[in-house]
Amino acid sequence: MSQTVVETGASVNAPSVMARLLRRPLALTGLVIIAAVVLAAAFAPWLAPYSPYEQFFEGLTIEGAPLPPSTQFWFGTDLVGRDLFSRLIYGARTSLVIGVVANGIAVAIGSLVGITAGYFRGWVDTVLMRFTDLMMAFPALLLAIVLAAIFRPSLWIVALVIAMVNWVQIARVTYTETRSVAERDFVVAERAMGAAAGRILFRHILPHLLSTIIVWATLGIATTVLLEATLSFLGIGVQPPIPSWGNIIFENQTYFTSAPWLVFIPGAAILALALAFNLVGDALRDILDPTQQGRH
Amino acid sequence: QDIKQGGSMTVTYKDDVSTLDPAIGYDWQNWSMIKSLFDGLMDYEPGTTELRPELAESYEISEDGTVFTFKLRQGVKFHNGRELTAEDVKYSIERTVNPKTQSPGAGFFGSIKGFEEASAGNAEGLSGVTVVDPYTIRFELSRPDATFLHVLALNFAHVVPKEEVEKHGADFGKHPVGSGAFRLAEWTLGQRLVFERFQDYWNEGLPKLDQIVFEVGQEPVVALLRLQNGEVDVPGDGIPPAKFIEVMNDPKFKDLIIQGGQLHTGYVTMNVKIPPFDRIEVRKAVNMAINKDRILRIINGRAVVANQPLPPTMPGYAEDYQGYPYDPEGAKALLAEAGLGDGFETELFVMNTDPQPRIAQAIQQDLKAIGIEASIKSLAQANVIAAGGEEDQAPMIWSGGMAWIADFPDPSNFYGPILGCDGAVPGGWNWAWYCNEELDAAAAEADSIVDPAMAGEREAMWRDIYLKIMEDAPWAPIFNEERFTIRSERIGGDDKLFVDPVHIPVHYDEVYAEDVQ
Amino acid sequence: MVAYVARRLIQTMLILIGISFVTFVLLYLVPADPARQIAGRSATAATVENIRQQLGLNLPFHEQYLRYLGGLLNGDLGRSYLQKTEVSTLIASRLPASLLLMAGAIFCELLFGLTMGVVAALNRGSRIDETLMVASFVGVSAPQFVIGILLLYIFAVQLGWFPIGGYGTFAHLVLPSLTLGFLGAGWYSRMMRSSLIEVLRQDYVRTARAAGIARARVLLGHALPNAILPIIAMIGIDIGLFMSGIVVVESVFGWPGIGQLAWQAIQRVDIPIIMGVTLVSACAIVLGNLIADLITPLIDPRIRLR
Amino acid sequence: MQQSSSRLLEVDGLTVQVATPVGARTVVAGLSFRLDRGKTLCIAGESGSGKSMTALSLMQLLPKPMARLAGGSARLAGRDILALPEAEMRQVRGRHIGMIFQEPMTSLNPILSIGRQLGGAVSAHGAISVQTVRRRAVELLDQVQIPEPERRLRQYPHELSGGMRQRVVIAMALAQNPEILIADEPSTALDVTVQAQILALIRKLQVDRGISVLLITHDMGVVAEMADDVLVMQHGRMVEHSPVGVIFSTPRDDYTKRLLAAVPRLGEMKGTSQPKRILERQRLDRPARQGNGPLVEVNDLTVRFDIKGGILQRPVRRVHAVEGISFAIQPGETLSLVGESGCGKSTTGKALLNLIPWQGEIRVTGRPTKGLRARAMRPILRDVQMIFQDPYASLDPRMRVGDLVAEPLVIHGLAEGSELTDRVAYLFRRVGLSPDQMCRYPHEFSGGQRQRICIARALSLSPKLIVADESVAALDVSIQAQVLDLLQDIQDETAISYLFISHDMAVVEQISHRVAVMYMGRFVEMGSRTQIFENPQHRYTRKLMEAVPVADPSLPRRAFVEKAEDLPSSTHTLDYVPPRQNVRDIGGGHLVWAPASG
Ligand code: HEM
Ligand SMILES: Nc1ncnc2c1ncn2[C@@H]1O[C@H](COP(=O)(O)OP(=O)(O)OP(=O)(O)O)[C@@H](O)[C@H]1O
Ligand SMILES: Nc1ncnc2c1ncn2[C@@H]1O[C@H](COP(=O)(O)OP(=O)(O)OP(=O)(O)O)[C@@H](O)[C@H]1O
Ligand SMILES: [Mg+2]
Ligand SMILES: [Mg+2]
Repeated sequence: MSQTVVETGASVNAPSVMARLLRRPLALTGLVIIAAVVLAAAFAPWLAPYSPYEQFFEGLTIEGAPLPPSTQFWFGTDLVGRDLFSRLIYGARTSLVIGVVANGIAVAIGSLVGITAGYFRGWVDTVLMRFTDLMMAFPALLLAIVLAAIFRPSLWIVALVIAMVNWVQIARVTYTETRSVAERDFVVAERAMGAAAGRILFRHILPHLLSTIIVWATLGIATTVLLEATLSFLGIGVQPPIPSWGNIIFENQTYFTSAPWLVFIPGAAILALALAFNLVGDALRDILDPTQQGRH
Repeated sequence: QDIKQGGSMTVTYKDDVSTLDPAIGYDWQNWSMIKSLFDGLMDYEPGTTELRPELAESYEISEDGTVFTFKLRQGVKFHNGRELTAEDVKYSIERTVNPKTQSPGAGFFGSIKGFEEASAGNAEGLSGVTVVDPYTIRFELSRPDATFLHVLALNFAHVVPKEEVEKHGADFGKHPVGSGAFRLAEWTLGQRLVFERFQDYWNEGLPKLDQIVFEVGQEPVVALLRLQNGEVDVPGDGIPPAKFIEVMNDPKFKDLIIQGGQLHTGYVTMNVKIPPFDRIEVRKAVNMAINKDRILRIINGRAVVANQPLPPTMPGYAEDYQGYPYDPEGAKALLAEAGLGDGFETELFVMNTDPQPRIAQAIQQDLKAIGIEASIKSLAQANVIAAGGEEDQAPMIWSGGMAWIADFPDPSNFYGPILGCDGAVPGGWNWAWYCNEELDAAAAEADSIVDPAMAGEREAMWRDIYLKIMEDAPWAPIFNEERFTIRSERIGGDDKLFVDPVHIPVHYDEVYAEDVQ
Repeated sequence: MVAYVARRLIQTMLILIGISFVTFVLLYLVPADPARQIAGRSATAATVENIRQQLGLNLPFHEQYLRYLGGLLNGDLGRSYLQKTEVSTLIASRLPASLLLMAGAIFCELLFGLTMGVVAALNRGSRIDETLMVASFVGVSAPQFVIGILLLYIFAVQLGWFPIGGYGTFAHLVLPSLTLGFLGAGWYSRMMRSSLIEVLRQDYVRTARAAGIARARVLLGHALPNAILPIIAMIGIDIGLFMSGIVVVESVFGWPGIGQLAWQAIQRVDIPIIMGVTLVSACAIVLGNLIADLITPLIDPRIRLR
Repeated sequence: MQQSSSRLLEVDGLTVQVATPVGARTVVAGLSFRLDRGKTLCIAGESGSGKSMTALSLMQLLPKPMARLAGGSARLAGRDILALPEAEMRQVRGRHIGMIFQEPMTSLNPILSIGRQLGGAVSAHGAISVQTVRRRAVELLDQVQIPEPERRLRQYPHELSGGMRQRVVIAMALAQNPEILIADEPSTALDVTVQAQILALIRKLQVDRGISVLLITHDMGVVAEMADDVLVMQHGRMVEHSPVGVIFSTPRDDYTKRLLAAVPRLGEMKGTSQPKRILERQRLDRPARQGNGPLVEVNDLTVRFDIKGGILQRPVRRVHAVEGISFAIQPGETLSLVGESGCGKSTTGKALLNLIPWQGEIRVTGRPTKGLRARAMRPILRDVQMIFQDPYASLDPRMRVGDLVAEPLVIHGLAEGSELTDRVAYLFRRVGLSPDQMCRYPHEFSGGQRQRICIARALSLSPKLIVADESVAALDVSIQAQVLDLLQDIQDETAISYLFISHDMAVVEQISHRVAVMYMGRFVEMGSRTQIFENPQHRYTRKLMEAVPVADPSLPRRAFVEKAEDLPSSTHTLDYVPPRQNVRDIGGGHLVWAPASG
């Protein structure tokens, strides 16, 4: 038989996703930033020169102004005389916990809703879809603020609030994708073989959504980090004195003209982390999502 | 002193003005605006806390202090041209008390006869208010009330014309018509208001200015810059904290800043119903643990250390009282005495706008030093107030941003709702839930002394009450805020007009424009 | 078409009712007592009770909600507890500022976003492309409050080119619009790029070029109208982002719009205002979606409104 | 005749490379040919052999940056058009060379009206007045035989059928009277009857205007019908370049021979009644029918799909996909459903497996299946399985092929452990695959192998009937032949029945025992293969057969049909009552339907 070997995008010994990520300079940058933040969070007690909570008497000028960056306080001190560098390092924990936990819950809820509505159609679809549409029309931040006002905020409540707001996106995406996968021949073939719904959903459809979900989960972390920062910036996020990059800015924002470092250093940290997750997420989308291929 | 009338002044505020209805307005911005649009029977000497009659020409107080009779000025006109009579005074006060008005000030008139029925909506008017003739009005009280003249100086007792109120209904606050020195000429919601001199004002020579422009939605920082450019005369919200040091050290501003006291105390309440704050040692320990000087530094020294509920400018303030010293070791010892040597965990509620969370954190650190782990609950103002009004919700509250600023300069005003038994009810403002019946009785006694000649005695009684309170230590007083008003060179007037205790930020009627002199 | 719009309007109504219900439940749960706030700190318990009765706050939840809904259906958003004004008046007085800001933001994001996207797509794989795409990522990753403060710091405080905040003139509009449009510009440039690349790959572009039509004409006449379609579909989502964005941006720049109104109301639990702003925002979002869905068939004849 | 002046285009050493993750790959290697004035050169070859790349490189329209020209020249009127800068090349496009693409559905801009697009092509090189452009556009549409050209100008591509669209594309290519027309598979995506019209149109235009045509196709039937010269490509290289007569009578290259041998030719089965493979294997003795009673009986099957709309999303129109068809399949028999796109073939197949809702009556081995839920259907599905058109799409790309084949056995709980493995290995061998390929993934197999895997999967439950929906349509001819052989061999051995769905008359002729011709959701004719192919009664059956291009250049080329119309739509209003049809048995079970009179 003269069968030609067929080339396709993925070949037998395709390099692992990680290896392919590492080959892209932007994704690599993102990974490095994420790694740095994760390390900072993990080893905060060893890395931070001071306690993030200690309000140094000499951390303020006589008039009560914060100190600019110096050799003693690398990033300067905040408005109550705490070491900004140490607070930033500990703040990384908050950002990551929220990014991972809140986003994890959001992804779980969203995928469940999306897949269920997408596969079962009928009234399940209608009920879930209608609810999602409703959530789509909700101004997300307002909702988060109201939720944060109801529950007295703490790290975990903030995570929960963010999750309640952020699952909608994922639901939409997985919904659309489930619908299209469910119409593909191999799913129809599976039905033709008499497979039960559970088997089709979990053995055949879910694996196909996995890359989409991974991509959105990564991108979602960026959104979540930003949302936490925004809530904290508005003063309704993580409770002081637990440092979060958002509430550091909130506490110090009025001083941005006289002590710009207090706003722009944590601002840069948020930006860098969100950027890193976006870069990695985008690269993952390129690598994992065949429909998006050829964008680079 | 010959001050020429004329000229204009621009005042800015960050927040919108909600209402200019004297029965309802109770905000930072509208309080003194209403004072300029409306008049009451009583008022204060500009820049002081001394009472003086305003619409009243004279008044008489009965021996037992329960009957007040006022003679009204004649020829006082409302902005709509009609003459103001005793009927209007009666109507206005009854309107405030009427629950349909939903006035936040109704409670002040509690000593007038018939208040209970009227405020419950069971009676049309107040049986204790009688119009003797068009220019005479009599108030009968159910108990002697030394603060009653102050109450009549409150905005809530200012006089409104019935026909205008009925014309605009609920929107009267947007179309205010009074008998004050200024009348409202223009109001663009969310942007600006313009006040114009009321030509027929009964008090010749007032106001000094022809026009005041209020611009709302202006950030304090912006207002300050615009002041430098000569576009703004008075930034109503004062000097923003972030700019404070810079402005104070700037020679350009040196002569434009006026500093004065304020009837304000910032304090931490300790809920005596929530253990371990039911233990007096614990409350004293908290008082001794807080390093108030450091907190002053955090707020750039815009306050003075407080050691008792009353602010220094309030009659009855105990000059020589030392308060609890800053003594962490002593505090620890007290805790150990209470069997809490290992410390305990609690919660500190605070309103979530800067700088309050910062101050709370400073307090938190101090408490931690003596072993008290207070976790901070930084919530919207309304939520903190709600939590404070529940018996078992908030162990500690930092009062900043919601703190007591006296409605009138009388020591009694610092007691009833916030330290008396009346306030220690669900939804009340006595967040310490401190209720000492003995002191309540003493307070009632002090307030029944109406004779101006006995004022000194009364003051002493009040001083005593507050010192007794400090012995029980339901509060940890932290500081008394100072006021720093900045104005442009164009605006003139006695310094005290700019730190007037009741007309905040400045006495609109009395300040004048330098450029027309 | 008429049937479609009618159906969508009915859907919108349902969504709004749903949103009003959810918001109402949430606000019902907020631990703050409006009656007590209105009554003020020197009120007696009787006064508070009276106010509560007047506002219907002591009614069972469903009656309170039905009352609100009844008002809503009559176009009555209620009266603010603390501002003592009709909520509709308050929103109406604030809306122009917010709409102006949004218009500025839309202008910025379209101008920067689309230009960047087209330039990147046409220079695919080059340095320019890479730089622009990194820039777009910065756009989507930057917290608005940081951008806002940064722009203020550089252009208002340091350079003094623009006012530090406030409202009124064109100069006031520039920085807030940029801040609000920053995020959208990032999204749009990415979408435009991938959309245009996709379109340029299509057979019909090849057909047009094979017929000898000039490149620029193919780009402008054939490719761009197709590439813009997915961006139009974004209008609704975009408005949703704006609605969240203005709370932050208006607070940073002291812009007197409904974002500030909402923020103040939330701080003081002024429930009628929160409800009103939420509903108005939801309306705007739904309306944005509707507009997107109505515009699309004007450009794309394949789409039928069903 | 062979003057040098007749050489219009001379291509020399054309080489194209594409970028792949593992480096550049040459997809057209040193291709040389020439195109004479007024002649048609066909480039033939299987999928992926580089035909399209050749065409695109001549227009300098290679997809950048993936593909690039790596060498060679193409001389047109003395100029090397491969080396021209873009601005000059633009003058060549449209004016000298016009091009038509494979996919009529996508080669027109969906959001521009026909008038705009055609007008754009007319005025591509210079300003012409609006009226002139319009006049010329109407003229062009008229030339490509589009009825009502004026009205068409205002229409959009989606409002036209595939055939109409392809005509518009041709009109665009001809807008500036080019000397050369490059047509890349211009008819592949169209129905056979439409395909015939388009090919005839191209021939007519060529004769009328004397242009040269470079026609790309993989269909040897089309080659026979169109070509003057033929260039056969494989793996990017030319394997043979000869006049058309030579290619078909005396092919020199092995590949060409294999290609031609694999092409099914309509009519080659004349005079036989068994499928081709069985004849080849000399198994005439085996009885076609066995057992008692039909395996599947379908009575008055009707499938309608509602199209929703209006305020309440109520049904507003209805697609009458299948309209009251009845048939039966005997054990060991192949019934073919043949008809053009959209006539309801797949829908019929899906109804048999209860994958869509339907009305009427279906019995599988006597058991009615109406209204059965998924669980109740399971035992029936052991008897009826399906193979889909696209072998790649119907295999879950994330599962190993071994697991895929085992899937039905696992679902039905028929085997596990080593028994399962043995059974799968047996099935692999059965369809001609090696069991050690079980651990690989679908993408590691060629199209033909994938279809074998699908067949193995369908066989795993030992069903009595397999519904094969266009199971070979996506395959190249040589592979198609292998798969057809496999299907027939299996039937030969296991006496399985097939419902074979296809649009290709030539394929149907090879494999069927009986044939049903479908049109607009109904049967128009049904009978044994001999009856249908040798004695077609219905007008539509005859039209379908005439339309099939015959791979024999010596036959007379088909005549051009003026202003041919498209197929009518099967979407109707809700109150539409389908007209009654009368069926007539003209003998030996040969049924013919005709509209009921009165
Ligand atoms: C779980 C909740 C929901 C999800 C995940 C969801 C998601 C989606 C998605 C992704 C689409 C695009 C359809 C496609 O690409 O196939 C869609 C379309 C649609 N959705 Fe939903 N949606 C939800 C809720 C709703 C609700 C609440 C309604 C009704 C008010 C609704 C009505 C529609 C309609 C009518 C369409 C068709 C397209 C259109 O008319 O715009 N969906 N939905
Ligand atoms: N954009 C591309 N990027 C990479 N490889 C490509 C691209 N387009 C085509 N190829 C490869 O080039 C080779 C030749 O493709 P081409 O399209 O010319 O084949 P063809 O003969 O036209 O096939 P078909 O009959 O399927 O259209 C194929 O192997 C294909 O995989
Ligand atoms: N789910 C569906 N909803 C609405 N219409 C449908 C649906 N499935 C099929 N149709 C319509 O039913 C008709 C018959 O479709 P079917 O798929 O059976 O055609 P077919 O003969 O298999 O065509 P092809 O050769 O193109 O596969 C077509 O007009 C099709 O558009
Ligand atoms: Mg091709
Ligand atoms: Mg089909």
